[in-house]
Amino acid sequence: MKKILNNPEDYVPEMLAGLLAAHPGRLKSVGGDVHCIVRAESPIEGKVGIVTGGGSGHLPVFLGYVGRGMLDGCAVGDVFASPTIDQMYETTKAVNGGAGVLHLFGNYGGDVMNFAAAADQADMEDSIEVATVLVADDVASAPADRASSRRGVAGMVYAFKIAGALAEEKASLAQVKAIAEHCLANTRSMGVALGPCTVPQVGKPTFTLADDEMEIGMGIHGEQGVRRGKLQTADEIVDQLIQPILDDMPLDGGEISVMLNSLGGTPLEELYIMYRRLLEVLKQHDITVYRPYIGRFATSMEMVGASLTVLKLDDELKRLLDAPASTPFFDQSQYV
Amino acid sequence: MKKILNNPEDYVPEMLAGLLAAHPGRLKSVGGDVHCIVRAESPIEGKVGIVTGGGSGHLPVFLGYVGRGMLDGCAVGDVFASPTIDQMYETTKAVNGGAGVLHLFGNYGGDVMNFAAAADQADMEDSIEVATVLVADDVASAPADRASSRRGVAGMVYAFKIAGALAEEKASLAQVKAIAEHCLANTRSMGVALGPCTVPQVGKPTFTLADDEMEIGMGIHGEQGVRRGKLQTADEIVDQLIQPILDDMPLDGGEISVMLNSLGGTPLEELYIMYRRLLEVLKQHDITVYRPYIGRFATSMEMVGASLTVLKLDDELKRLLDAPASTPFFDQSQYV
Amino acid sequence: MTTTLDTTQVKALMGAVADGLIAHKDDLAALDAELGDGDLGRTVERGFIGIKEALAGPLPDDVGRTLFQLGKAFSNAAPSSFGALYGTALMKSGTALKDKMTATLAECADATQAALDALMERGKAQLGDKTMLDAIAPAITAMRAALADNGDDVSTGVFLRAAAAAAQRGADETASMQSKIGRASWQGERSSGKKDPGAQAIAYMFDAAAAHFESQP
Amino acid sequence: MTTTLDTTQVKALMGAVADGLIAHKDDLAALDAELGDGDLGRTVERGFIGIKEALAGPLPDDVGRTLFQLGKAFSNAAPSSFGALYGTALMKSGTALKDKMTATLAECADATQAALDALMERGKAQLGDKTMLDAIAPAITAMRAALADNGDDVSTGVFLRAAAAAAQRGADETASMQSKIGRASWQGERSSGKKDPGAQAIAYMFDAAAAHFESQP
Ligand SMILES: Nc1ncnc2c1ncn2[C@@H]1O[C@H](COP(=O)(O)OP(=O)(O)O)[C@@H](O)[C@H]1O
Ligand SMILES: Nc1ncnc2c1ncn2[C@@H]1O[C@H](COP(=O)(O)OP(=O)(O)O)[C@@H](O)[C@H]1O
Ligand SMILES: [Mg+2]
Ligand SMILES: [Mg+2]
Ligand SMILES: [Mg+2]
Ligand SMILES: [Mg+2]
Repeated sequence: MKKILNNPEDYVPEMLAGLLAAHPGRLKSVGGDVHCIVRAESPIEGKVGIVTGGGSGHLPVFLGYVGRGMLDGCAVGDVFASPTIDQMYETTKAVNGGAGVLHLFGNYGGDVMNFAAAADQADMEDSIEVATVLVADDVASAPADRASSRRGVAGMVYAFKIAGALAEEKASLAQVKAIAEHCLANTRSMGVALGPCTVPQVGKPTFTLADDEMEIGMGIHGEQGVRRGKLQTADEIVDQLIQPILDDMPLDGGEISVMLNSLGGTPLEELYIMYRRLLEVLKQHDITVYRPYIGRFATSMEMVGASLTVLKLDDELKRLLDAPASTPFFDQSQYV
Repeated sequence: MKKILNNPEDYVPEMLAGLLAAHPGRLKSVGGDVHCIVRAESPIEGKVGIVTGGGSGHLPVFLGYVGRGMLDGCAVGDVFASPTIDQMYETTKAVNGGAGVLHLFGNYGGDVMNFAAAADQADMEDSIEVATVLVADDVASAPADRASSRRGVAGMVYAFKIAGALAEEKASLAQVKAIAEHCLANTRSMGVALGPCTVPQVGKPTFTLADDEMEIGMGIHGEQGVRRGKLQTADEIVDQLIQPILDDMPLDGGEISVMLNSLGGTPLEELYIMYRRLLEVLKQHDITVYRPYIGRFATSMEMVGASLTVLKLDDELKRLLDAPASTPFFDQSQYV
Repeated sequence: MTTTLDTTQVKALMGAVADGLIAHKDDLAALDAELGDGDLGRTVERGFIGIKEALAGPLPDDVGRTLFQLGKAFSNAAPSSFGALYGTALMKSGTALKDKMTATLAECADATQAALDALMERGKAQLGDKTMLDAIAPAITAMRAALADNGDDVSTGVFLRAAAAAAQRGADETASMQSKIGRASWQGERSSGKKDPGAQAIAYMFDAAAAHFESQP
Repeated sequence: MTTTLDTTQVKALMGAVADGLIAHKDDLAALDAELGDGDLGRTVERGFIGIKEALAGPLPDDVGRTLFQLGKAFSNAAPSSFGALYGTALMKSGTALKDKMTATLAECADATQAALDALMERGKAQLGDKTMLDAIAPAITAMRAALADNGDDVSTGVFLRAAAAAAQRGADETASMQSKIGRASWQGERSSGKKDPGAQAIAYMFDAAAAHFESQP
């Protein structure tokens, strides 16, 4: 895969410099480190700050959701690598409006351990109350009895939206943490990969798949999935994405929101072909869709493939999903 | 390039079926033909209807800009192929609110001739006044003395936005046509391709480029560009995109809007690396950027590459650029 | 006796032309890939399948309205430049032959001229711009010469073979032209040396038409 | 006389360990590619370059604070799981040796135990979960045995060689374990048969440390 870049070592800092220059009224960096990005108006007095973080290469995840009604800050790592403890700590400090900070991020070892250290430091040195919620929505990565060890994938966008909406209403840290957990308890994802991406500093693809192969359940950094096999039709693929989700989180009818997400290289056209089939399957289960999100929400640069996320709704989740949100990469008014 | 699809012959109708099902409150089809898509509230009494059309495979172009403050309708062709005269005619009729209809689309032979026939038919059979404005913004496709024969690429999105905003204010057909022409007189684009896409029904890539090659100025369907050569750095590429634009449309300082557009396969990260360099170059020319649009606005499915569009601003264009617009694929509130 | 064509013969002729052109779809695609976007093979295939479907259904009794319907079918099935233009050409020939149950060969030549005029009006191209026009115009001249040389009782086969030979010469000559219109014009000088695909499609069409009558007893 | 290490020796030791691990970056990357995401080579390289940069700059006088600083440098330079954990391990060994200008080998064994405890606390893994812990724990046991068997005047080389041999045995044994934690756990049963990359990195570390003292006069 060919890339438009300069020195691969400068990929992330140059990307962040361009991004900050593009959205000056909305985002700012902390203490001159472009890896620490917060809302321009941070800190917001009396509002719980929500901080995420993780590797680069997943735009709009993670920093693309920093904005009104979603996140307050994001610590940005190198491509597919955790940010540092220092960066997480500085970001946390910069969004602290006195109501505490929620660390809300994907369940990846480096991020988990670094955020833990950053939370300790924020507590020790600045008496900032920090709560932590991990996103672990990928049903392909572990069976139900080890659900807490699952990877975090596109489902985090729902958690950002829901927790962000409640935080914007100036709810308490305990309330924001509780709604994030409630949202994630009702969120499941499953993906399929058809082709790899290339980490610029590495220069070769993260994995290989034969010309006629796909892998169901593969992780967003190329982590092994549940089944590698011949490339199937869109309808067959959709069936294999939705079934494990329904098995893991039984739905007797009812209303859900779905996110049909391209991993980057798969065009929107194909997502709509998938969506057509998804509606057919859901109809068979008497499930109706509220506010579908179809597009690129959590990518792996140019990786070819897609993921499906289901959020089981109740009145409170629906209300918070409907709430306004606006970032340079996401505007809720687009999804009506 | 691997695709998620069923029978390739069903690619467009299945895509459109999924898309209409996803956005029922905002879009509807005309007379049961999914290739004719209009705003759900069409026709709008007393408002000039703006209709575009063209081949599939360019989402969000074309139909993605049907919505409030932009377009009223879109006739959708097969992948990279013109819609039919009938589809254009039916779409035109469906958005006619009595104030006339503007046909605003890219300068491609099939589209031009079919839209001309459809306009004749709307005039003859329904006495609908139709005006036509062609988008011909790609400086790579012809020299300045044959500017009217240039291809239409991403610059059309600016024309949709500007003309759409004025039409929403219930301006006359003559006024809407004039502002579209004025916008396009101040719009120039230039692109670069690093890798091809595959038309589903054809099954093989539209062109080939060696592993270390790129083509400056290549068209969005793989039409020959101005120079094929070794893949260069992001900074070098940006320099070669902006210079022909500045040569063609001299800017003595002043304010512009820019659209940095991925052709599909190129991730957002790379666009921001490019944007960083673009600002450096523009600064040297005392040019400032107002409202950059960075993302995927006009694609060729999974084609790897990017395009740069410059819109030279004046007060009226700025006002119309700022006006609200909301479609399932584009929301102006995201770009502040 | 003046040679004429009736509606049944016109339908058979169009069926034969459809088969002939579909057989050439791969060469046309290859020519268009060099100079344009490579879809002319598909355009021709889809357009002539559209014509064959129309031929299989109910059609008017007169030559003119039949051609008009077939042109509409072609354009709607193959909505590209060639599709729009070839459809227009058929429709305009049809308008010129409206209400006729039979057409003389002289009327056929006039109808082809009417089609050419309409093409130039719609497509804004001139002769020499390296398009299908550069095959149609010499074919018309050859048709008129065949009538002048052999009288109006010349066989349809001879009449069409003259047109086909002229169209092919015209198509071959486009190779030395520089494209001024359509997709190929974006290649500028680089278009020289390559034959225009639309002109070649027209030459194949006259060839298939001539062969159809030549093979009849 | 009881064998001790002073701050200068510790710095030289860490420099040697850094070079040793960087030399193994490609094997570690390959192991991590099989079980995880393949970045352990880069993690180790970046982390130890961070340590070397810290060694080149000003550092505290005592052993404890020196190790603490080096641990911080490692974590900030290599912010992955191994980076966070290995940094934590160095910082906790440092805390255990705070204010000491020299450390006995028994104190070194105790500091390694303190590091292990901190790792288990932070990473929530147990022994047998197929992680770096499974190389560290046997190394500590071997260190204590070396002191018990040979007395506290045992040479640093012998002491560390015992640790290195045990760590390598521990790393080898991870091959038969099923991963319970971190990225490799997503492979479930398929992780069996493959050696844990982090455990192997620890074995390389003790090996490089032992070799450093063995090569000294
Ligand atoms: N304006 C025009 N006038 C006459 N002929 C034209 C015109 N534009 C294109 N053509 C003819 O159409 C042919 C290409 O047809 P097609 O492949 O359908 O076009 P496209 O793919 O560009 O829409 C050209 O070779 C040329 O002969
Ligand atoms: N929670 C944990 N506790 C102890 N060791 C761990 C833990 N998670 C990972 N490791 C160790 O780290 C190694 C992987 O390191 P690294 O490649 O940096 O991780 P990742 O790329 O998953 O962030 C594993 O082989 C294992 O030895
Ligand atoms: Mg075409
Ligand atoms: Mg063509
Ligand atoms: Mg990693
Ligand atoms: Mg790893």
